[in-house]
Amino acid sequence: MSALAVEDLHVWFDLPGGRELHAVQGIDLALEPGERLGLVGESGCGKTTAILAMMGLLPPSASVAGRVLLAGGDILAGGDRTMRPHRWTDIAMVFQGAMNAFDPVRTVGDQIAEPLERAGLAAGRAARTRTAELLELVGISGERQDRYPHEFSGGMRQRAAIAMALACEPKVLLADEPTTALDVMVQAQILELLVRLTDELGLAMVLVTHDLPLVSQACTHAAVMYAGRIAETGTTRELHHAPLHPYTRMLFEATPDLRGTDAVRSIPGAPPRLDEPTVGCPFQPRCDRAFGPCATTRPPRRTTEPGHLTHCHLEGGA
Amino acid sequence: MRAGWSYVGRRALFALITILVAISLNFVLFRLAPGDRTSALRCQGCTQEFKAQVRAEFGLDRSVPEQYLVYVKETATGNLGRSFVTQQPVLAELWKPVRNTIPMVLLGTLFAISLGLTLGVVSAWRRGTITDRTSVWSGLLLYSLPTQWLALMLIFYAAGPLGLPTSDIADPYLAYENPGWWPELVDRLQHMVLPAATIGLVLFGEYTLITRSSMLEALGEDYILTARAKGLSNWQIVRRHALRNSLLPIVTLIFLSLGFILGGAILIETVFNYPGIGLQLYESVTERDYPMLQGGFLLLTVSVILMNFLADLLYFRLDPRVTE
Amino acid sequence: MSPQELAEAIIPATADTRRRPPVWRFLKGHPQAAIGAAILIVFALIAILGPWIAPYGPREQVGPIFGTPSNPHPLGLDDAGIDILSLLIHGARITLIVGFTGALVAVLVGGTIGIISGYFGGRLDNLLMRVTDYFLVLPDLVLLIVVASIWGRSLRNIIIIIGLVYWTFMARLIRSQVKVVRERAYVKRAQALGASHLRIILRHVLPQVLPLILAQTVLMVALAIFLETAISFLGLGDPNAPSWGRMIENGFDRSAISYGAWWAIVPPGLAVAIVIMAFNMLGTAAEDALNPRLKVSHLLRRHFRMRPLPDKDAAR
Amino acid sequence: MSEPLLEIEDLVVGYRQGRKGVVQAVDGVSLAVAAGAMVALVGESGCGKTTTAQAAMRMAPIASGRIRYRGADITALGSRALRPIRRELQLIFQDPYESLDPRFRVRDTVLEPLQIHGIADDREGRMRRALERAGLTPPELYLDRYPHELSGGQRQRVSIAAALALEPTMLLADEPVSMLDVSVRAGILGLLDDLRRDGLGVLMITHDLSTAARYADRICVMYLGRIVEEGPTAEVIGDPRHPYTQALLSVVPRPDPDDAGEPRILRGETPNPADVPTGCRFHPRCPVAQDRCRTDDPVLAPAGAAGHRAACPYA
Repeated sequence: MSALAVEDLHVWFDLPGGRELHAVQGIDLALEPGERLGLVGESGCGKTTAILAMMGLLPPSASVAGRVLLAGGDILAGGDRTMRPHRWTDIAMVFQGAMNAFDPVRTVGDQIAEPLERAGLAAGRAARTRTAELLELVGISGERQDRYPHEFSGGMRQRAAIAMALACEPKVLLADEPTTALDVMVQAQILELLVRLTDELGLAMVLVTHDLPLVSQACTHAAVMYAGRIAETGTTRELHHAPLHPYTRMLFEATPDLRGTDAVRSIPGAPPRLDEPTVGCPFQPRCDRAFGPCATTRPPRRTTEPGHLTHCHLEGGA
Repeated sequence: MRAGWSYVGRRALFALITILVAISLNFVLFRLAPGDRTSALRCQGCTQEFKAQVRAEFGLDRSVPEQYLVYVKETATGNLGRSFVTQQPVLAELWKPVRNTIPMVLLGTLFAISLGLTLGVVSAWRRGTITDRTSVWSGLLLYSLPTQWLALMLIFYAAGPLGLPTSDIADPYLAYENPGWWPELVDRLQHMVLPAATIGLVLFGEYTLITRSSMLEALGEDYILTARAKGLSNWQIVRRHALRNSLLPIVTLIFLSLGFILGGAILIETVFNYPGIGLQLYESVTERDYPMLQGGFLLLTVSVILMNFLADLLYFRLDPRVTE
Repeated sequence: MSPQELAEAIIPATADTRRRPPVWRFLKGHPQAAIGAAILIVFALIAILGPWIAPYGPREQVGPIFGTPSNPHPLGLDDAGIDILSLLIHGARITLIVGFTGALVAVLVGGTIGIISGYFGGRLDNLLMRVTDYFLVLPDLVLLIVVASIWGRSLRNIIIIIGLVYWTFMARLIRSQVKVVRERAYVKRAQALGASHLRIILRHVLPQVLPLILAQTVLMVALAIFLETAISFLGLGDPNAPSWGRMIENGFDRSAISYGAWWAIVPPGLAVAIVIMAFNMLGTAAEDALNPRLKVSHLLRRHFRMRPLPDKDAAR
Repeated sequence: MSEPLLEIEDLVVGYRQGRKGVVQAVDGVSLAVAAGAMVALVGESGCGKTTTAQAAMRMAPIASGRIRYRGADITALGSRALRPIRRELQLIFQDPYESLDPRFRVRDTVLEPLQIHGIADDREGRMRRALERAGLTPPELYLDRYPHELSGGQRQRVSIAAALALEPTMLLADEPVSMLDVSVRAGILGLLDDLRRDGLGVLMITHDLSTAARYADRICVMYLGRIVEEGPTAEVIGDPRHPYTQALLSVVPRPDPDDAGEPRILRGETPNPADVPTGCRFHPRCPVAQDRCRTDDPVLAPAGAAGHRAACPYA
């Protein structure tokens, strides 16, 4: 049974004037324990919205449809009410700007221990011991739990944010651009830490990022999102070596490789507006292999290998 | 914590320098007035004897810089001169009314803080609801009322129905009856109610608005989203994270508004004929008792400076980031 | 994730909201501000047309002392038998002029110092901010009383003093804004191109901080009017200018309370309150609209909604 | 390759930071950019790369060293004498969302440099040519738009067009694509590459070694205010000599999951320029540091092929 499964997840936002923005348009994901899935896409593709929906953290202007299954049980069915008991105890999150994820006037340890107390897992002295353990786990001395966030460097704060996410021993970890704004070396440290933790603790992790190479190196699986839909999912190897969707291939072509020799090509055009209905394939105007049905028919879901899925009219790879 | 103590030290130094600046400004302002301290224009009813005494005390026959030094020295030792009206030392003359003002202002301010903060927090929490709108509009309205006019309105429309006295600090007949401390205290409090209520209402409006927007700013911060992700309830989020963060700017503003409160006290005490520092200043103005005016101004300025220093200290306690 | 990032992640770049809305759109979206503006326009018209619409002159005795409100004198008469409605109409002009010019002095002095201090930074900035620090702690009304009692009672003095008391607030606020704008890349680029400081300030910095300056000016007018009524009430107003503040003072001073003549005090105070409130409504609404930190709240009373899955065929 | 356009020699830039005294953001940096060449200045945040570029533009206080442009010393020129230089040297900024004045139409943004430099003849034509050169064709489509009506990539192109309006000979690009979506980055970098081919000199500041490897002729790696290694791109990427460069290269994520080498992750934090270690600045984090590294401050010395230098005795 999957640690986390998302089935046909949709998110809409109310816009002024009674209009709607269909930010997430039916995505499916599945993760086994110990798997790391990279959720990749350009800004505005709905990747952050999707994981906020999995945590039930969307604003009241949002409406949601679909299922979010944790170990087989749907936690989304009752909205916020059924979500809340699972937050942090079963599914936790590392936010993008660790800089701002901590309350500046409370100690780091206090904020790590907070969910422990809330969930009745530990309190007082036990909570302190557990907090120290958690900090040690991410490579910070446990004595530093009495420090304030501003006394931590950016990298340390991100580590502490990871420790905080692990406090209640969740089975699923969602990480939203955990290394953006960090230096290359610190980024490498954080990625190494996330990989080690998922391996050791059997966590299932969704890593949201715009950086394809990062996913290639840190994740076992990847899902490429475009305009609120999943263009392609599969293992990172499958996506790199045998992409089924032209968007996946073109994203790789647009990414310079340190030792690569192939020409780097940008993708012309811009993503479509999500506040208007899309006809056919949303990527069609930018696609270098678009043909007849792409402009008129929504691409079907196709699969070659088990677990390697795409939404594209092309048969036989991109 | 050493960095912290140097912060406290620097704020203390700043307060000291500011007091010196205030003393100097006080000297300059009153030097700019026509005539010297004892001229007929400014000290009409003064006897020659009294004038000579003042002249000697403040070295008025010497050069201006020397006069300044004498003034600073005399001020530092607590000599603010003598009242032209009573010919008593200014400091002692000021002390009596100050004693009357403090409890009144304190009562009003505490009322405003407790109610304003509560309503501001509730209002931010219930943003957009009827509760929120009501408190914003009532806050705006109270904040916009001229203090002296609100006081007059209370006399017109509240004093009668509530049976509260509208003038002075105590019932003059009570002194002859000598009924004991309890009725006297009640009488004092009754005289205090309307002035304190005026201060309280005006400040209450301001504090509600400030607290609300400060709270709203805090609620938009990322750590609130983190707290929500951690499964905290709304009440826990407010109590553990939003409140303390939103209090930081409020503390400063409350202490900074002391100057405003003192200004308000002048107006209120004038309306209610309440013998506090404000009424004393008002009378000094009408009677052209310059030493008293000068002394009162200095006293009020210094108390604002000290309050600011207190705010700095409190800020230091509340915000761990304050070290630099 | 910051509110802006959230907004950007959700809304495509075409719907960018960075540009500030023009005035009318602001008024349309903020009923509070629109009501305030409407009230102010009415009072401004009264102030401008005062001499033509007031039924009687400001010094014209038309009836008995503290005459009760009646048909020809709907708001009654004051202690000298002058028509209160007429006084109110004449006083509007003086009150508004004091408010506006006082605020203008504060804005000009404070704005200039704020911009210079924030734009150039360094030692000059340090010095100027020290000076404002000292001014900030002076209790405003008390200083006003002292200066007015020394310099004498005139409208001009009141305006100058109001300006001198409040420029510090303005300077502080503008400075911190300018410091932010100064670091924007387009200012850096203009500097790299060799543009003069004056050009950069006028073309790039000032337009950016102008909305904030305007919002603050509006709030400052309210403060100035407040201060004028206070100083007049203490008998330090201009004896020749029948402002609303002086009307309240007059009523109080001439024992309107013991006469029970509420009409000598209620109308001018109400007029002051309404005008100040209108300025505050406009000013705080503008201030809030300019504050991006108020746009998002993570504390929710309502939650996102669940809805049934869309019809697959319809989505195609 | 011709004579260098821009030469930086032994540049030292210090900032006063509170009461801690002076922080040496840049401490003895030398580099040269020739016409038709792209030099990449690579390093982590706080290493002084942006400060170096700003000093080259005379926008940061220079403590010592020389900046030469076309052989002429511009280190101490007054703002009037600097004006002709400012026409030739143009900056391109990182954040396209912040680099355009939100109140300016595209037209105004591109015209502004011409106004500042008092160029009156053929303004319209110059503006159009700049827009076309930046890839915004036809210009009519963009002239009257505000920044919020443009995508990120288009904004950056407007920014580049504004830089090109004065027909400069040298561009300083500070992280020109780091805020852009991956799909449009290649377009902007390709544009800079085309401009380089047209004969402009380009100094690109970046933290992304993959980008530098792909587009630059030479790479200078900075660490704590110093250049620790420099050389032709192929040399620095293919045969890195300094342990810092080696570590940096080893952690660059590669698009192919099978390409991963053994990352040599350095422990500790990004170094702070306010706290510079003695001896070799890198020694506290260096995997091969010896005793002498604690005391001896190494200088750039030839290593490997011609034109390749590294500041490490073990290179």
